Amino acid sequence: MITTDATPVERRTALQGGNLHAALDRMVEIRVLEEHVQQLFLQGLIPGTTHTCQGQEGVCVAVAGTTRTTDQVLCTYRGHGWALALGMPATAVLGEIMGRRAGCTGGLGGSMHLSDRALGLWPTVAIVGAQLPIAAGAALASQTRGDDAVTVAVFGDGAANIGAFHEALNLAGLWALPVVFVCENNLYAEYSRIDGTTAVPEIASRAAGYGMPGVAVDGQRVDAMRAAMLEAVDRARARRGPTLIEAKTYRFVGHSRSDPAKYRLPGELEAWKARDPVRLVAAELRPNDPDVLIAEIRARWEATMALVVEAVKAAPEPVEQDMFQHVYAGGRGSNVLG
Amino acid sequence: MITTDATPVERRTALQGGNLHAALDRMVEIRVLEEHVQQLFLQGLIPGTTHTCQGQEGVCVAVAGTTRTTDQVLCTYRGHGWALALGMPATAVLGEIMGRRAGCTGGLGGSMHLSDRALGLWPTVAIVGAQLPIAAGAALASQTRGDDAVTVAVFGDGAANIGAFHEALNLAGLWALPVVFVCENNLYAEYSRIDGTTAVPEIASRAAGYGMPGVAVDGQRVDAMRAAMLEAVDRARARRGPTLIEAKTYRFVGHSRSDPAKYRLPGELEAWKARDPVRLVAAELRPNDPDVLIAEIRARWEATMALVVEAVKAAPEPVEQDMFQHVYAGGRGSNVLG
Amino acid sequence: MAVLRMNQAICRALADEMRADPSVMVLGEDVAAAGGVFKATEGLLEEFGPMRVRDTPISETAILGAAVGAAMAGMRPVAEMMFVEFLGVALDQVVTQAAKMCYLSAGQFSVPLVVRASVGAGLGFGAQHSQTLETWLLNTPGLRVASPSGPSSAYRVLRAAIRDPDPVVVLEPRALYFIREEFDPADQVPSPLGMARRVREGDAVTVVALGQMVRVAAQAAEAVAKTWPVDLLDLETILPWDRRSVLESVARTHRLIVIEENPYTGGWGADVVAHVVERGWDSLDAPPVRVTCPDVPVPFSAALERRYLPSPEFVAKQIDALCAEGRALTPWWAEE
Amino acid sequence: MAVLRMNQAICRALADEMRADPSVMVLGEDVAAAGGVFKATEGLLEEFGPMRVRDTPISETAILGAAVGAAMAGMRPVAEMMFVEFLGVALDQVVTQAAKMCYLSAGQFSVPLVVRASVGAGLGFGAQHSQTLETWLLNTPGLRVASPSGPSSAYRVLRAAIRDPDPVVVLEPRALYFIREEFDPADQVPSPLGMARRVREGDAVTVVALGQMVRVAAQAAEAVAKTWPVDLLDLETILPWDRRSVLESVARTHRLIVIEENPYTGGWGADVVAHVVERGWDSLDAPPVRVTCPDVPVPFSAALERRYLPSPEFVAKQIDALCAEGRALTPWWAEE
Ligand SMILES: Cc1ncc(C[n+]2csc(CCOP(=O)(O)OP(=O)(O)O)c2C)c(N)n1
Ligand SMILES: Cc1ncc(C[n+]2csc(CCOP(=O)(O)OP(=O)(O)O)c2C)c(N)n1
Ligand SMILES: [Mg+2]
Ligand SMILES: [Mg+2]
Repeated sequence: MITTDATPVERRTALQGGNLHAALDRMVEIRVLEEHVQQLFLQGLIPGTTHTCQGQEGVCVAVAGTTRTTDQVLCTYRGHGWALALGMPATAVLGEIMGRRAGCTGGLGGSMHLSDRALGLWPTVAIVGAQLPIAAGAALASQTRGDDAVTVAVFGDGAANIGAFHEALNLAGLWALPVVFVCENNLYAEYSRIDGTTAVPEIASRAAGYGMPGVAVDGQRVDAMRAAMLEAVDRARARRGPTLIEAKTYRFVGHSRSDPAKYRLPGELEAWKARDPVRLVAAELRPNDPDVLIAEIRARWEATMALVVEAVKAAPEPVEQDMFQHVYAGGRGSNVLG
Repeated sequence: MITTDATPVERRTALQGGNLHAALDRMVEIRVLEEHVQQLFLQGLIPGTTHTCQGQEGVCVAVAGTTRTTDQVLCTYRGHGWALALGMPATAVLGEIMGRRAGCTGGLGGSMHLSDRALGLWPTVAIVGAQLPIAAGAALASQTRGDDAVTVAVFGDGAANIGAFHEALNLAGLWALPVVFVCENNLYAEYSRIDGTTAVPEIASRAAGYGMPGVAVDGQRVDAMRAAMLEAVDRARARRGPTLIEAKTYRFVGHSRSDPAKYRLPGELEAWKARDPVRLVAAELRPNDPDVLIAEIRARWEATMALVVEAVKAAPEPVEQDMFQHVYAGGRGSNVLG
Repeated sequence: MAVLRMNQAICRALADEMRADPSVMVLGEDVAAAGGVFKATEGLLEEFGPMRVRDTPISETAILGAAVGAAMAGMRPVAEMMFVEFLGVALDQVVTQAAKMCYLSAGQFSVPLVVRASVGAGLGFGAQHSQTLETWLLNTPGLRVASPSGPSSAYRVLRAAIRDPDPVVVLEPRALYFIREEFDPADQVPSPLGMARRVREGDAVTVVALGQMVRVAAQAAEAVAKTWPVDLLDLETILPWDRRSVLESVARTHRLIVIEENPYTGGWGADVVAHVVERGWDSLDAPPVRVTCPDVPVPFSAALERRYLPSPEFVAKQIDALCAEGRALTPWWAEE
Repeated sequence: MAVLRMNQAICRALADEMRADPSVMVLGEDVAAAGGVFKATEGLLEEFGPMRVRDTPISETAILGAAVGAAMAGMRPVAEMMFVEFLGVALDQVVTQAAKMCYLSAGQFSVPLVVRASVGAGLGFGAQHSQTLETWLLNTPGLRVASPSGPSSAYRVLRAAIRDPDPVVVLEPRALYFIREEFDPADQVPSPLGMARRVREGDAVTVVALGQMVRVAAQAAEAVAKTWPVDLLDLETILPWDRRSVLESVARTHRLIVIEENPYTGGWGADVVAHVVERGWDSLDAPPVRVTCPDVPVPFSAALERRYLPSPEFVAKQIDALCAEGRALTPWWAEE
C-alpha cells in the first residue's frame, strides 16, 4: 500500500481520505524513526539536541491527512513526526538531523529547523510560540490574495503561556483568518507539568478570549483528531474563521536529548501507554490481534530505517562554501569584506 | 476640607474612607490640571507629548481611596490624574510635565514618567503593557517577603492585546499574587476603537483564561469603582489571589497632544459626557444643584492652578550635570571615558 | 517636481509601490483609518482598501510575525512600528525569525518584509521613545537596515527596501517627518540598498553620518567649509554600510569623523572606525573620531535633550581640531 | 579548594548569595524542581524553598518583568533565560525598563536584578540557539553586562552581579558549563564588575577576549608563546569594558587583537578597537585586528559550526602575522 519509494507528494496523498491503514503505516514509520534518532543521539552521532514525539503520532498524521500540500503547516522543534507525516522522506529528515547535505536544508538547519516548501512544511521554529504570529501572517496572505489555502499552526501546551500565543490568536479571531491552531497538549513543557505553569486546566478554554471556537480532542485517536480537523479546516477553507483545537496527548519519551523524564506523576506514563495511538488504530483495524499487525508494519519500517540510517551515516557533510549561501535571497554574498 | 497645602500623604489619606466630598474635590483638581496641560501644550510650553484623562477621573480617585501609600501602583503614560489622585502635589506633576527641576523627577522623566515612591507611585511607563509583568513582580516581592502590600496594575483596553498582558495575568493567576489589575477601558487605543482591535467585547471576560475573577464596573461612578476595588484589594491583602477589574470609562479629549478625536462614533461623546464622573458625584452630594457645587470647587482649583502654572513657568530648568546623575544607582558616573 | 515633507515622501513611496505591485500591503497601529500617527500612510486605505491597508491591535509581536508570515507566503508587507523602542517586545520576529528564514530553509523561503520605525531624539518624547537603536539589529546576518536623512532619501530608500527580497528595517528620523524638500519622485531611481550618498565633496576630512545627523554634519561642514572642505557621506544603509565608499574617501582625505546619534559606548560608529582602521590604516593621518551622545538615557527636559544630541557647533569644533591639530577634543561630556 | 564545573560554580555562587542575603531569589523555566536545564540551579529549591526558587511558565516577558518589579521592590532576583535568544521576546524589560528605571525615577528606585543567559556556539544547537548577542545590550546606559570564561570567573562574576545595585546581564558560555576548574570559592573576593582579568602577561601584542573565546585566545597565545609573548586580557565585563586596562596594555605592546564570537559586522570588538584607536593612537604600531566569525547565521552541521568559530590556529596565525609583518591576514572567510 505505501511503498517506500513513493514521492513525497504521494506520501502525503496516501493519508488523505482517512484510510486508517495508511495512517497506521505512517505512525509506525514515525515511531521507528524517532527510536533511531534517540539511539543515534546517545551514540553521539547527532549534534545539539533532538525532540522526539513517540506517543503523539496521531496528531500530525491526522493533520497531514486533512490538509493539502498547498496548505501551510507551521510547527516546532518537535518536528520530525510532522515532516514525515506531511510526506518528507526519512532520508531528508534524518539527513538534516545528522547535518548532512542529504538533509532537507543540507545541514544548515538541523533537527529543530525542518522544511519543505513543496509539502507546505514551513521552517519549524525553535523559539516557543514564534510560529503562531507567523502562521497568522501566512493566513493573512491567503485572505488578502483570496486564495483558498488553509494554515495550520502547531504548538505545545507550554506555548500557550507566551505572549505570541495571545497576540496571534487575538489577531486571527479579529480578522477571521483562515488558520487552525493545533495545540499538542502533552501535559509537559520541558520538565514542568501544565498545572505548575498554566492558570487554567484546559488550553481550549482560552479560545473564548479570542472569539473563536475551542475544541478539546482526544489526540490519541487519529479518527477523533481527524474529525476535529475536518471541521476546522472546512471552517477556515470556507473563510468562516479560525479554530483552536487542543489535542490531549502525551510523549512517551523525555523532552529532549537523553531526558529520563523523572518528573512524571506515578502511573502516568503507564496510563498513557495504554492509550498508545499506534495501538488504538491497530485495534480498530484488526481488533483481534492488533499487536501482530503492528509487528508486521514495524518489521518493514525497521528494515527500511536501517538502510536510511546507514545511507545517512555515509552521506557527505556540507562544504565550507555552503555556509555562505542563502544568508540573503538577493544581492552579493555576505562574505564580501568590501 | 482639602487644603492646598496638605502634605502629599495627607492628600492621599483624605481620599480614604470613601468621603465623596474629598473624591469630588480631587476629581475637579485633576480636571482643571488636565485642562491647563492641554492649553500649555498648545502654547508650545510642553515638549513632546501629553496624554490627559478628562472623563476618567473616577477610576484613579477610587483606587487612591482604597489603597495605602505602602501599596504599589503602576500605571501608564496617561498618568497625571493618577499622580494627583495618589497625593502628588500639582507642582510636582506639572513641573515634570514641563521639564523643570521642580518636577517629581526633576525633568528627567517627563509627562509619561511620573513617580513618587513615598506615595507608592512607581514610575509610569510608556511602553504599552510593560507595567503589567513589573506589577506582578512587585506583588511577587510582597508574597515572597510576606509583607501585606497590595499592588495595583493599571492599563488601557488596548493593552489587553499585548503579550505582556497575557503573561502577567497568567503568572498572577498561577501564583495567586496579591495584585489587582485595573483596566481603564475608555473604548479607544489611540485612534482605534476596541471593536476594531479586540476579538472579544469585554476585557473582564479574559480573566477566565487566567483563573481569576473578572469584574466589569461602571468606571464613571466613583462609588461603584470603590466597591469593586475594596473587594479586590481585600482579596489581594488576604492573599486570596488577583482580580481583574474592567472600569468602563471614556476620555472626553483626544488620545494625546492635540488629537481632535474625529474617530468617535456619532453621539458617543455626548452620551458619555452625560455620565461625567464629576457630575455624577456632585449630583450625589447635592442633588438639587450639582453644577453649582462643581462651579464652587472649580473656582477654587482654577485659582490654585493658575498659581501653580505661573510658579512652574518660572521654575528653573535642570542643569547639564543632572543628566549624568542616576544612570546607575551604584558606582562611578557614566560619563567617565576611562 | 514636488515639494514633499518626509512623511509625504514615505506615503508616496508606499503608494507608488502598491500601485506597481499588488503584493505590497501595509499594516500597523492606526496606519489605515487614521493615516498613521505621523501621517506617513495617509490616503492608502482609501486607495487600496482594507485588505491591503490594515489597522492592527497593539500587538507588535503579531504585527511583525504576521508580516514575516505574509512575506514568506509571497506578499511584500510593510509593517509600521510607531516608535523603534516597540521592537523591544518583538525583536525575535525580526532578528531571530525573519533574518534567518532564508538561511534556515536553504533558500526555499525568502522574507521580503519591510519594517518601518520612527527613531531619534529631539522632540521631547523621553527616555523610552527617543532612541535610534540600530545596534539591536546590526550584528544580524540576513537583515538589512537603512535610515533616510530627508524626503528624497526616504522616498528612494523605502522603494528600494520594498523591492529588496530580504527583510529590511527602515529607521525614519522622527524629527524629519515634517521637513520639506523639493524633488521629483520620478527621478529617484530606487538604487539597491547599501550605497552611501555623497552630500558634499571635499578632501580635508571624511565625515560619515546617518539619519538626522546628516543635517547636523552638513551644517558643521558648511561652517568650516572655507577652511576644511569636508567629504560628507550619508550612509543611508547602515547594514551593510558602504565600506568601499568610506574607504575610498578616507584614502583621499586621510581623516575620518563619524557623527552618531547614540550613546558613545557600543554604537555603530565603532564599526565604521574599526573597519576603516583595519583596512585603511595606511590612509590615516590622524586618529578617527566619533562624535556621539553621552552614555545616558535620553533626558526629557528640552534643555537637557538639546545638550544630549551632537550639535553642529561641536561637530565643527571637532573637524577643526582634527584637521588643524591632528587630534580631536575630548567630548564635552567626558570626564577622564 | 574544590573542583567545580562552571554550572556548579554558578550554583555555588547563587547558594552563597542566597545564604548571605534573604532578598536574593531565583526564577526561570525549570530552575527549581529540575535544577535548571544546564543544572546551574541544582539543590536551590531544596535549600531555599519554593518562595525563593521558582519555576515559571514559558513567559520570558513575565519572568523578566516580574524580576524587574521584585528588584524595584527591594528583592535581588536572579532570572534565568535558558538561551540568550529568548531575550528577543522580552528585551524591552531589560533595556527599556530595567536599565532606565533608576534614571526615570531620578534615583528613587534601583533595579538590583541579575539576568543569567546561556550563550554561544559549538554545541550544534543551530541558528536560533547559538549566538552571544551582547550587541543587543551594549548601547544601553544603565545596564551592565558580563560574560565569564570558566568556573572561577563565573563564580566571581555572578556574586559581583548579584551584589551590584544595578541590572546586570550575565552571559554564560554554554559550552563551558561542564568544564572543570580547581579553585577556592572563599578566595574569590567578588570584585566590582568592570575590571579585566590578565590571563597571561606579555609585551608583543595585547589580545582581548571574552567568554569562551578566552580559551581560544589562551591556546593561541600558548602556541606562539616562544616567539610572541601575548598580553591576554579577559574582559569579563563587557559593559562597561575595562578601557583603562586595555589602553595600558596597548601602551606597552603597541598592538591589539580582539577575539570575538560574533559575526564580523557590528560586533562589540569594534567598540574596543575604535576606543583604543581614538584614545591610544600614538601607542599603536600596527592596525588593530578583529578575529570574528563570518557574517552568517550559525550553521547547524558540526563541520560548518567548527569552521564558523574562531579557531586557536587562526588566532595564532593572526598574532604571528601582526607581530611579524605589522599586518593581519584577510579573514579566512572574506572575499574582497
Ligand atoms: C521563547 C522560548 N522560551 C523557552 C524555550 C525553551 N524551550 C524549548 S521547548 C520548551 C518547552 C515547550 O513546551 P510545549 O510548548 O509544551 O511543547 P512540547 O515541547 O511539549 O512539544 C522550552 C521551554 C524556547 N525554545 N523558546
Ligand atoms: C508596545 C507599544 N506599542 C504601541 C505604543 C503606542 N501607544 C501609546 S498609547 C497607545 C494606545 C494605548 O491604548 P490603551 O491601552 O487603550 O490606553 P489609553 O491610551 O486609552 O489609556 C499606543 C498604541 C506603545 N507606547 N507601546
Ligand atoms: Mg508540551
Ligand atoms: Mg484606551
